[in-house]
Amino acid sequence: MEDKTIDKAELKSAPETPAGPGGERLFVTSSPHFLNKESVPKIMHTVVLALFPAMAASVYFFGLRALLLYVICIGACLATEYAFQKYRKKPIKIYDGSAIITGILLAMTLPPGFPVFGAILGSVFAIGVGKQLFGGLGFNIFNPALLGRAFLMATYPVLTTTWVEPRTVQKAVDAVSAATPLALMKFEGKLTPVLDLFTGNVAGSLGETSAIAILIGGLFLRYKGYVNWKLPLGYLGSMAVFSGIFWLIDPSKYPDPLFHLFAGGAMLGAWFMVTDMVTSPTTDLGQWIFAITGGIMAVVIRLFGGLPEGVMYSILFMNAFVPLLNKHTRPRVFGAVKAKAE
Amino acid sequence: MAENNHTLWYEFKKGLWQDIPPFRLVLGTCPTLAVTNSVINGFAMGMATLFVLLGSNIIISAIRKYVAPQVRIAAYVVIIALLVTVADMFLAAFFPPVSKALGPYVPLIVVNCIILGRAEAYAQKNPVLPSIMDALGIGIGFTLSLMTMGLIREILGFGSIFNIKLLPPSLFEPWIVMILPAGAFLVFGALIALVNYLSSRKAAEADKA
Amino acid sequence: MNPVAKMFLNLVVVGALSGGILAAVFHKADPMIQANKEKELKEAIFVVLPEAKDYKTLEKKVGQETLVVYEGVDAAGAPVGIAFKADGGGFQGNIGVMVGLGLDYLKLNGIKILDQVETPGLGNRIANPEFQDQFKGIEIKPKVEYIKNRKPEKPNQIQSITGATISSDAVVKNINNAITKVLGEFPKEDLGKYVKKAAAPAHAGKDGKESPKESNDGGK
Amino acid sequence: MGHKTFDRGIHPSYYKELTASKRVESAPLPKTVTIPLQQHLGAACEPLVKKGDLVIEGQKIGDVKAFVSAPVHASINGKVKDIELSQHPGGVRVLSVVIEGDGTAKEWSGAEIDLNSIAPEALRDAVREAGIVGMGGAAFPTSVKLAPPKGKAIEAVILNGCECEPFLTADHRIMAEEPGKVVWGLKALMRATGAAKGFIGIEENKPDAIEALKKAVGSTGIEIIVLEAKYPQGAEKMLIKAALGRKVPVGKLPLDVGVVVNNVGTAVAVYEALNYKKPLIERIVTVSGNGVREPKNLKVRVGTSFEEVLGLCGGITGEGEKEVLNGGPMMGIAQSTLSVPVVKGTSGITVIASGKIKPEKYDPCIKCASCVAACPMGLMPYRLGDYGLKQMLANFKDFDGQSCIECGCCSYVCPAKRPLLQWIRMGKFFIRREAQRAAAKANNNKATS
Repeated sequence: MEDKTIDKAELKSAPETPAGPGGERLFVTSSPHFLNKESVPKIMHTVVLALFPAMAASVYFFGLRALLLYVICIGACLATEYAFQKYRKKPIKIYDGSAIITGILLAMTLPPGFPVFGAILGSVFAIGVGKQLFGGLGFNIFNPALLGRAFLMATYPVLTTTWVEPRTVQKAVDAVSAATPLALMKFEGKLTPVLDLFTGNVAGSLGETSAIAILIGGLFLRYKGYVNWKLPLGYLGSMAVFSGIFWLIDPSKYPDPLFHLFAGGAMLGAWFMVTDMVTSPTTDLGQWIFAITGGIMAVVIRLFGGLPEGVMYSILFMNAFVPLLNKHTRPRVFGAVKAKAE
Repeated sequence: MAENNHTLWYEFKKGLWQDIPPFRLVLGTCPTLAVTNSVINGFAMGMATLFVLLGSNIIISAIRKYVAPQVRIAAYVVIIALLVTVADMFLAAFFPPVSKALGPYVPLIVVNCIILGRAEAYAQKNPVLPSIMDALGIGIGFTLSLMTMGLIREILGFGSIFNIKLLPPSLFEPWIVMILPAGAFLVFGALIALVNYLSSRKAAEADKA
Repeated sequence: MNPVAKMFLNLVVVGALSGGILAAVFHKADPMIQANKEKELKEAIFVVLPEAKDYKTLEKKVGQETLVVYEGVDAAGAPVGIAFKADGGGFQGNIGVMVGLGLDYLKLNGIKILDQVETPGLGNRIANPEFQDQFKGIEIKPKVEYIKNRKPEKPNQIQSITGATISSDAVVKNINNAITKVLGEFPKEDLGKYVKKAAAPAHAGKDGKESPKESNDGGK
Repeated sequence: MGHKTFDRGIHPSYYKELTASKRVESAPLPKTVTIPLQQHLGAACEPLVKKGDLVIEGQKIGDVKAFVSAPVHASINGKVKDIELSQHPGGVRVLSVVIEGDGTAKEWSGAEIDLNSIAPEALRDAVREAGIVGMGGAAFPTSVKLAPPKGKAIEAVILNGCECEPFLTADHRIMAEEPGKVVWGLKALMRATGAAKGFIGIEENKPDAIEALKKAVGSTGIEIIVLEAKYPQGAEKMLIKAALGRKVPVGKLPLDVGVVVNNVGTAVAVYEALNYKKPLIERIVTVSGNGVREPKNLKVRVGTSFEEVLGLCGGITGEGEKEVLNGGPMMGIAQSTLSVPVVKGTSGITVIASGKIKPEKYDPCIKCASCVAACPMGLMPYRLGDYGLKQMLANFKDFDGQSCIECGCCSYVCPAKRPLLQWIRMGKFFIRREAQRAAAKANNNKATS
């Protein structure tokens, strides 16, 4: 087969005068020759940094037990990641920080008194099934931490829903179990003061109680540019609007939007799980749909579902739609003609 | 009818590994996922299926030359339905707790693809004796598969084997998920992966040799 | 042979033979199946009415449905209480409860969870004795109530299961609903009127068939 | 902020301060020049001289009849030493005329002529004869742009003074130092196309140029549009969108929305061609980058070798591997040798020292969507990259891979350092090859039947 490229190839084969001054070889690559300074580990490590305020808050409220859970989850996640990469003969990349994030986020969704063996099991499932079975970083469909948490929820339904009061409000006697603000709302119709929710002075999972600490971390990430503002805004916004509608209809029966935003895992989910790059859509429209539908789902589960908290399942549910959203919400190509009439 | 030259032993053993129904053929997955939360349930379901399979293979193989091809499926389904109903009644009469645990899945054997699949693919083309061996092999393979699923799920989900607690509750917190359908899918997936991995390794070794 | 005739004959033979075999098996197995069901029902009634040694079936048509109540009798044939089934939605599916009520129509003699598909390890703890035994001697007026995380204070209260409030709530609701219905339809003084027939002493074999609820269970 | 702009795009570090305030210096006469006979998009020129011929500065040495082409001229006085295949900074080898100079130079000057006295057709011919091509880098023959097909009216001429590539300041200096020539050139282009309106688009980060041009424009009705400093503001389609709010449809030209875009350097070339009768033999080149000892803006004769130009700036310096680029770092082409000549489209020579800027290994895509947010064309580069790499051509086409303008924003922003643009180019290349093969097959079939 005659090919025009052959002529060019002949031209190229003519002798070349090599190199620059002093016979030094020049480096030849394809453009662009200029890249920004971002990198995957840098992003991941910044996210870890952004999680510090919430981690500190949980250690303050729940004591060293919280710290232990963080250490266990991070360690187990890293070990699982290492084992999988080693076994699959892939480059060992446990220092890219992604497994650390999974470990921290998983720990944050657990009750402070959660047993160590459960934390290890959840971490192994999160990284093993939630991430490595899909092919590792970038290929997983579901947020690994949430998948680990969902697995634990199904595996240890009692342990994952047994809460303790924070140290700061614990009565002198051993308070064995406590109810989360959302459970109080759902089963007893009691509302927790918003100020307590805001600071985190309530029972709940490690990382989700202190709205202010999460907000600090989230805004720091936003400032660094690693959070797509559409996602937390869409998620929290739709939660507020949707729960606000019910609140306006019957304020005695439904809690106000502020309660919804600050109670349970809404803040943590909105800032650190909805925004997970791998498992959120890549297109503008897709991101809006993802976040807004997720927020509505969370409120629906909270108000009408069997469970007090809906953030985890709402995010996992929407994760499943991400490939579909990416496919069908492609941005308009610049100058695209509306209808291909020909 | 083409009759092959395989030995009876081959007809039996192929169901135990090579064509083991849920993992290699991915047939009969409904009971595999639904009733395997304990070894006993898996065993009972497997035995019920084995009974129906054996009966249908014998009858169909015996009458294969007399049934008009146009109505064979209808005739087979009637025979299978008969056997399933008998099995269901037998369990309800003699083992009411097992019958209750298996729920609607015993009547559902009627639509288990293994039964009609073996009837179509094997019994209607082969004499009675090989058909018996085929049914025994496939049926026992199926039973073993269900029991394996049941074993894993019972150990993890209840912390017991054959309803005998293995460890005191203080040492082992059962994985509730394993009793739920989600656990069935997890174990099923893991076992398919394992069986595929083992056979691919076997094939690789055979290639080397 | 004519192929159509052959097909016809095939199906007729297969159908007839199958039908025959089935009839024979059914004849043998059905009494045993019914006996099993009867036994199960009886056990449940005896659990919730511990003093009963036998029972009578009472029936009353209310609109479309037939209400069935079992009157427990002691060895001497004197009534000791009534038992009835309370069905209703739980967290995941139906929860069926056998409820035993004292003849004074004031206190529960006991309950037994018959069917439930609640979350294993969480909601299904309603079937544990610790939960069921709480209902012994509980007053039903004004209604049965549950409270959380505390010891019950009033005679009509039980403690709900930690983490399984929905399931506990469903059990209590079912019981209250059924009590309201039964008390309305079977006033104490009229109990005798509805006796279907005296319970057969040895095999109450046919009783089961007359209760629509039970034949429903048979379909499972 | 608040200035007009287009959607998406990126904000790279510009490093323009290296040369932004340095006046243009005239480079000394080169001893020899190598003038490629194809310095533009379109048909290559035939040589009009032979080896050994004496040529003078400005003499036409190559031309061709084709519509889409531009003649080339000798840039120094001297003797034709050779006509040979030689490396072109575009990456291929083309036939080039090598002239050995005699050390003399010509003075180019003349009085400003009255534009109204020349017919538009004559203007166009003069532009073609002067060998003027787009001086922003693509080197599309200007005369072709000025002759719209029948039935298509040109409403506006936009002068592109954005210069969004990092490091480059050639256009910036032209606007700041010769605003009068720029404005006059724009008027000439408007007359040639019959456009009623003229615009000059400049990025906000060149305040002195904006100031100078505003003064030069006065009350002529030409509008200066200040745009946000963003890459690729200078891409034709982006500029039209930013300045006029019009979108050029996919697969169409600016002509289709009644606009012609020209570089400010081109406008100056038009001025000199009409007033001084000087063909395009010289251009302003920014020599910059962290691998250049003394970054400068130089007025260089076409055909001067990169080595000589870099020598005027103190030579290459710095540690590690070095890349010498024809153009800026975003779209420039890396050179394998310094013997390549400056051509009409060489807006800058950028030397990047330290090859560590581009790591060899890349990470898996984490779907961060940075590339989607950056792509000025509204594409999904992370997918196109995959499709290109894996030769999934149907998907590549379905995701409009061929609309890619190769600006490099996607590769620039990718945190996983995936060479997205390179893979997209592969995709485009495979599609082109597929089409060629299909065409060849069709021809064969025709021949046999």
